[in-house]
Amino acid sequence: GNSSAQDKNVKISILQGKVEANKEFKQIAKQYHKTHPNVTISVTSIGGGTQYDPVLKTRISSGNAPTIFSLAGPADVEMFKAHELDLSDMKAVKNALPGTLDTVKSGSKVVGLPFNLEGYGFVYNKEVFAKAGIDPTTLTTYDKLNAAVEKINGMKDELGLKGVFALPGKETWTLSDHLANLYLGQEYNYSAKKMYNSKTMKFTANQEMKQMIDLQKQYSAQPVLQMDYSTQVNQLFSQGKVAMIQQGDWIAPTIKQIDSDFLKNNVGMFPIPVKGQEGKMPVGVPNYWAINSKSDKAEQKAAKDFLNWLYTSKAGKKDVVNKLQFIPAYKGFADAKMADPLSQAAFDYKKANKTFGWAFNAYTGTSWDPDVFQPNLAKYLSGKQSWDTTVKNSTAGWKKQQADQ
Amino acid sequence: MKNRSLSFWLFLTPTLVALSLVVIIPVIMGLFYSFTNWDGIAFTEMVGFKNYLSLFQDHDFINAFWFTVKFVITTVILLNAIGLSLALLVTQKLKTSNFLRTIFFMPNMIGGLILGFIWQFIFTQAFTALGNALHLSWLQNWLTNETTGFWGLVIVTVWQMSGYIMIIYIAYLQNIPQEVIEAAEMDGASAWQRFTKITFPMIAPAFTVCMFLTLSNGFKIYDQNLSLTNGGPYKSTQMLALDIVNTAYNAGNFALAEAKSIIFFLIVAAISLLQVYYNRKREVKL
Amino acid sequence: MVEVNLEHIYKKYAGNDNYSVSDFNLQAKDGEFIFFVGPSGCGKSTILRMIAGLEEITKGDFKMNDKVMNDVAPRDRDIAMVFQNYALYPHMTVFDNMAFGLNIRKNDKADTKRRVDEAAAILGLSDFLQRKPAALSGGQRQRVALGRAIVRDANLFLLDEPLSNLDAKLRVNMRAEIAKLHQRLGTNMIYVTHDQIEAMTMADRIVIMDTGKVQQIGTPFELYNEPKNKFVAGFIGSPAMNFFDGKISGNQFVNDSGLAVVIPEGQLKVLNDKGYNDKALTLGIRPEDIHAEQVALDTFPEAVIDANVQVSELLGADSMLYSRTGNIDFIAQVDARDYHKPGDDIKLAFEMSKAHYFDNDTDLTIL
Amino acid sequence: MVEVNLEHIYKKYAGNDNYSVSDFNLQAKDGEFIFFVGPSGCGKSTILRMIAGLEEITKGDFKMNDKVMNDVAPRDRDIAMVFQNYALYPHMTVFDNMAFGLNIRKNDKADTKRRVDEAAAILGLSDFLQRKPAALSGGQRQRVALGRAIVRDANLFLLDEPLSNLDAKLRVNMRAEIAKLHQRLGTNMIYVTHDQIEAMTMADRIVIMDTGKVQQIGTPFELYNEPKNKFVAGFIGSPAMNFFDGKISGNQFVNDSGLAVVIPEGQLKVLNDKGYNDKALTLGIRPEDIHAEQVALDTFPEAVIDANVQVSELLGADSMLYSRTGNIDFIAQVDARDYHKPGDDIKLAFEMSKAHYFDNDTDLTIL
Amino acid sequence: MHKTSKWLLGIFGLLIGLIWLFPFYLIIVNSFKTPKGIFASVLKLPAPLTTANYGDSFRALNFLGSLTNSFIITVAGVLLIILASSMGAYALQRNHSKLSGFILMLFISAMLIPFQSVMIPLTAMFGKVHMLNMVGLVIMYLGFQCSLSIFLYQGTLNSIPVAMDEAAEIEGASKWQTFFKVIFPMLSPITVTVAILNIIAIWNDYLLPSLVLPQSQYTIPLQMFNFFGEYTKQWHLALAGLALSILPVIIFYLFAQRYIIKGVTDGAVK
Ligand SMILES: Nc1ncnc2c1ncn2[C@@H]1O[C@H](COP(=O)(O)OP(=O)(O)OP(=O)(O)O)[C@@H](O)[C@H]1O
Ligand SMILES: Nc1ncnc2c1ncn2[C@@H]1O[C@H](COP(=O)(O)OP(=O)(O)OP(=O)(O)O)[C@@H](O)[C@H]1O
Ligand SMILES: [Mg+2]
Ligand SMILES: [Mg+2]
Repeated sequence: GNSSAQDKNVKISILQGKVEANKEFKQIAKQYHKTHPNVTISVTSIGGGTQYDPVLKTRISSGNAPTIFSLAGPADVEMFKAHELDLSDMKAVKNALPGTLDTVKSGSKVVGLPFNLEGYGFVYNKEVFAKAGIDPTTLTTYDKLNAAVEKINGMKDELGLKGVFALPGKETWTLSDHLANLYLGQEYNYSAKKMYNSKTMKFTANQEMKQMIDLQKQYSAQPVLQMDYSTQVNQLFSQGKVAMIQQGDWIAPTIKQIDSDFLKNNVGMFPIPVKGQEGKMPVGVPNYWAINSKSDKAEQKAAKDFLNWLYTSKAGKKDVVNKLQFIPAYKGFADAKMADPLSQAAFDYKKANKTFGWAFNAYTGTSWDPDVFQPNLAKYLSGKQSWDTTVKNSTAGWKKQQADQ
Repeated sequence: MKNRSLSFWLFLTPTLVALSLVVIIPVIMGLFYSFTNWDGIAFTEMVGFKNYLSLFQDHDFINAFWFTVKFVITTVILLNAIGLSLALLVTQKLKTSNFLRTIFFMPNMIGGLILGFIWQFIFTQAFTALGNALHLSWLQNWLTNETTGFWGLVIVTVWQMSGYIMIIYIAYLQNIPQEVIEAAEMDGASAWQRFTKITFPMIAPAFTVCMFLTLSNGFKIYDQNLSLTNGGPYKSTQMLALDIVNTAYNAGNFALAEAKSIIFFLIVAAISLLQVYYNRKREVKL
Repeated sequence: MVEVNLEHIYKKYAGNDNYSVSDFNLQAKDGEFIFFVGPSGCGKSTILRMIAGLEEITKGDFKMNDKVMNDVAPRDRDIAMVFQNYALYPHMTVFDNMAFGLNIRKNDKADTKRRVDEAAAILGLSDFLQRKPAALSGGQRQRVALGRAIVRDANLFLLDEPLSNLDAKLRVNMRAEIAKLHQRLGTNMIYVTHDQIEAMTMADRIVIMDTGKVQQIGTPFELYNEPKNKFVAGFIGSPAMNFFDGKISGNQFVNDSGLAVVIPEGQLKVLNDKGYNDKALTLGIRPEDIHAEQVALDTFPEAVIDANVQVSELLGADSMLYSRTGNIDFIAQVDARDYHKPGDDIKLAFEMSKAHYFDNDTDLTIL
Repeated sequence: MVEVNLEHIYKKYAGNDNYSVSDFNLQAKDGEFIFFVGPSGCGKSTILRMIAGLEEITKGDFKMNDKVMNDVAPRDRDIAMVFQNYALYPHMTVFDNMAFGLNIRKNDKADTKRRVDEAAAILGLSDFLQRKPAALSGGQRQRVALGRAIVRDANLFLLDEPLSNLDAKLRVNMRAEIAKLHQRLGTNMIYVTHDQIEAMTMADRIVIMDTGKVQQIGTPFELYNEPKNKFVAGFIGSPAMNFFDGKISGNQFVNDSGLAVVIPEGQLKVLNDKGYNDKALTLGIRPEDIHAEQVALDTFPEAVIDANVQVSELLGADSMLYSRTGNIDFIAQVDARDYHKPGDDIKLAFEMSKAHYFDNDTDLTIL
Repeated sequence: MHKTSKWLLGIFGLLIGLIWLFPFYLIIVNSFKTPKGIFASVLKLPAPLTTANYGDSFRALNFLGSLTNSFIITVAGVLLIILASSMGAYALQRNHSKLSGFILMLFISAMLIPFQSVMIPLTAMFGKVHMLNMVGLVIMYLGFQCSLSIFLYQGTLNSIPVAMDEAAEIEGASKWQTFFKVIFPMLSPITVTVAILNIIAIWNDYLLPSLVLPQSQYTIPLQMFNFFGEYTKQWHLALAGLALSILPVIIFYLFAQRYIIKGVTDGAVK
């Protein structure tokens, strides 16, 4: 601390939704207080089945709003507009990797700072692939993937597998968010903001999506409809019961908890083959930091200082990678080593610039996703509804929602 | 106690004040918001009855309503029957009574998510394992369609809440003067007749309370719905409370959600209060 | 239609130190009308409740027609009972309270109605059939409790102070009705009362108890005229028998404070034979056997004593003189015409042929 | 220390069609001992409850020392009450039940203990002080209810059948204790009983009621000897007065079935003066005024009737002859020595100087 | 009842009890497993048995601290609810007027309001007066829970003879004394019930305290939900934590059962 304003004691509060990182954030806050004794940071983490938004809303409406809070996508940016401080003068903003600020930019204003990056694809079991003699880097088209899947499927018993895939049909978000991004995003350049502002949805690549769903379903461990995330990751993949699952780097801590050796030695991730983006991985920003514009000026300043410190100072950067185990969305981390192979894979793709964006953030926090898209996908999965109807309902629903906005 | 008297109001003040602060005023505010386009933080315009009108086209809401009604009818019957049976069982002065009472009540000590987790394992794994062992196909694939989802919810609710209902019945059962039961015994009433003709009428207040509780809890059920099926598959097991919460928080449409909860409240209140009114009339005062 | 046997019955309530009933024995023949009397808390209700099966028998056997019934459920004993505290069903009307036992037995509706109506008429409850017990007076409630028992054709009737809250007139009527019922049905009845008149007038046999033990079982006449011990003598009869501690001196019964009455020949002989000569003993004489009329004074000149009237009560035809002789208080029930004011010094004659004598150690009757 | 006035009191319970009490008037002087008697359900408890302030007075004024108390809370009336149904606190021990009123008034602990112990000793409850009411016998519970009232120094005591569940002996004791209490405290007491002996022996004045209305208020002597109407005449006295419908024919009272007794001169004159010559009226005569001894037959030759004994009851010194003359049943209470078997034809003498006469329309006493 | 039929009934009860207990078997068994063990098979007994979860969970929950918070809130809340509701119910039950009928209905209706629909206005109100803390929370619990409690008390009061009040009043007790010395003790079975129901409601509550409490006052459930990230759910710790946190309640319940006295009105009136 060196400015005169900082001689006064400031208390700032952070409200964030990554409960997993609760402990780490608190440690960082404590540590920051040691080096900046006049700044006290309290961290509140929301999780465990409670959505983040209502808590934030209650906090705001009860006059108890946090200094720093998080935004998930364009819908949130819109929703909390009145409380978002312009951060464009921050050093961290300037360091943010290209493309990571699209969602939070309006005109010259930047209202958010990316937490981190996340990437997803097919997370696979290296040992299984090796035994089956498949090199995942070659699986760049649907056909190649299909062939490999059939091959593994043929060796299912000798590999001790319950299926090639594990498709969590009970929770359709792996399909509605991540998978759909590949096919829906095409129309919007994989930009969430663009999609958020679009009145229409063509869904031209829907047949490709169907193919991919069908493939996963057909070769999945059964019963698909009963499977949830925990079964998919904890029970099947982590125990070596399936060859691959469609997930992202965020599952690393879960696998680690169950079998850290397995994670270290046996897990890899390759992109889901999709026309036009061969060999590229969708890497995006799941959350942004925002600073409450209604809070005290001194608090705003302290908040900015803290975030700048976190993402640009040497000590902060170390924490980001080692403590929070984030894939950094900022420059200056080039030689950093990620904590797990999955993050490493995503980070490598990012460094190699072989990535594309996350359009699905456009519909997180809107009703289309939970009320239209997911139920329709679920109906298709259960065999109750044809794919055509599914597509028709989904695109019509989108049009309706966007028209109402 | 006359309601003109000071003590009447003194006795009531603490609860009345708390109720007003915590429920009545917020509900009135909610009612007001239901005529606006409130998003949980602020509103920009009054929209009149728009929210209410749009309810009637909301298929999710209507489906949720009927699903909930079905659920409520089933659970009200089961919970009261089982809860009362358990209460009778553990008031028989058996050696194991206290132990059983604790067991039956224990499910209430587990809240929300963990409950759902445990039962998912029971449905997906224990049921499946059992189904395989006994070659019963109906034990397979639970929670994957509306029917099994429905019964899954019913089972969990019954498992959790019958102990709750049980202890209410117990409390009232223990208030019956022993001599009246004895008189009935002398009159030749069998255990069953003593129950239907004496015990049951004399615990009518408990019945009123439990009917109401199961009814209103059935309508309001949220945790179990969220943690067990989360409304899935494809919203077929989504109940009213979950629908309302989703409207508010997933779709950010707080005003519509308030409108839904007002309508929901009116329906439930009409049914439940009617029930209470009807039952209370039959109770005797000593 | 049943013989009831109680054999060495004991009862100890959980939590109490003492037995509430001990070594209780009773053989009731078919159709007998048995009365239990005894001071409050002596165990009357307890025995009734054991017979009914409502209270466990701690020790001993209860038999009906020689079958041990200890473990038979109350409902299978076919017993009708009037509870001391009524135990009405608060949620039922008077009619339903009375009809309950019949309805339970699926008795024909019309017949039930007839019987209940009839009982209600007898009990003066016809106007209250549709009321709930809470809206009745004490005596009305008691009558409902009675009605509930009498509409049934039970094998055995247990009546625990069924008339205690009724006025004299109604009581007399009810007593007559119960007697009629007993005659008509010919069933055994066991009746607890604290009203001696009830017991004396209605009982075939009376069981008189004290602190859980039987003192005497016998006909009213026996109890009144041949009490087995001082307790029975003092308990039966109202006002109670007067007792005078003293001893035999020559042919007189004397005490320290100057009482001296001549004992009739026959009695004296027996007393002397039994060795009570010169031994402390108790003389008992009933109030009605003490006279104040001149005729009596003349008839029993050897048993005339001087007394002082403390309180005098006029009771219709009779007058009670609460009197004192020496330092002993006693009561004389004299003709109302021989009224005396408190404070009066009077002469009273003991009708010694009616006197009783009790052993001071055992309290047993000597004569 | 208080004068109690009840002025034109009416009471109608919600839900009933009729008044349970109507136009009830009573002036109780300071320190008076008033008894309420009357058939079951006549409104005795109701009036007590209105005095206590537990039941609203529908119409009329209740005054204590000339102050209208209708709206004063029960606790401010300083009244002690024994409830007909006891109303014990089931969760408190006997001691706490009795000490409750004193504790509420923050009475000195030691004094409370002393008073309770004393009352318990009087009531024979000393052994039960630590029990809960559920573990007491009926009579013991009733004594607790009584004890709760007597430990207090209230201005007015209301006792609703306080002794109904006690045996004769205890009853006599308790009666004496209550009388002592009354004397010691000098407070007003109102006492409901169905036991005439209680009323007759203890009361300063008796209020006799029927179906919510006062029939007569007076001293025991007045009620017994000068009943105002047939109801009172029939209610007071046990067994009840015998009534014969008939008319005056010459100097005789005659009825259709052959009864014919000579009316004494004085009485005849009054009856004739009042115009009852040849008009239907009712003759009342108490059982104890009907005699069977030869002496009496000789003394009252003009009032001897033929009767047939239906039932005969031996009651200690007396014997009750349930008899019939013509088609009229009546009771004669004769000396036990004049015992007659049922079925005996006997002669009985009416002691006509004790006869009462009632108007058939109004039921009022003529003479 | 016959001894044999009692015996059979006891066996039958135990069988049902076993079915009831099955989920608890899962909780206990899995709380002793490693994460891998849990997911290898949920139903089996712990193969590598570990007690480490309990220690870890104990620390992660900041168990003693959050136990104290839970304890303070629960005890304060339950006492307040019992006191206020029994009083309120007494006033309402012993008064037979239209007004009291209406007030009762008001309380009962309040039970029908879905919490989620009042949660934002409610917290907004309390936030404005700086009551988003334990004290505010206890008041909120009173508001939410008093309805059920009043309802329960009201029903039981029906069976307590008015003669009890009358006797006390005659003895000179004020309404206050009548209630606390005579009526309230007679309500004890239902009070125990009310206490138990409220304890579990408050002890387990997550949503309301999550909105109201500052982190320093976090209760056990709030700490526990730190085990549930969006993706990573630490079941091994959560189950151990659950076992730890329900223990006090079970102990209380076992303890309280002894105080559920049979037949409180026995011997009160004829
Ligand atoms: N709570 C009530 N509601 C309606 N009617 C009642 C109520 N209490 C008493 N009554 C009626 O009022 C009349 C008088 O009752 P009360 O209790 O005063 O009689 P009582 O003279 O005390 O009789 P008992 O000697 O039988 O106790 C009775 O007919 C009774 O049925
Ligand atoms: N449930 C009980 N628990 C413990 N003791 C009891 C119980 N019931 C009665 N007792 C005691 O047992 C004794 C006998 O009681 P019981 O009720 O048989 O007397 P009772 O002869 O009917 O007297 P009363 O004429 O007063 O009704 C009494 O001393 C009483 O205190
Ligand atoms: Mg008894
Ligand atoms: Mg009465």
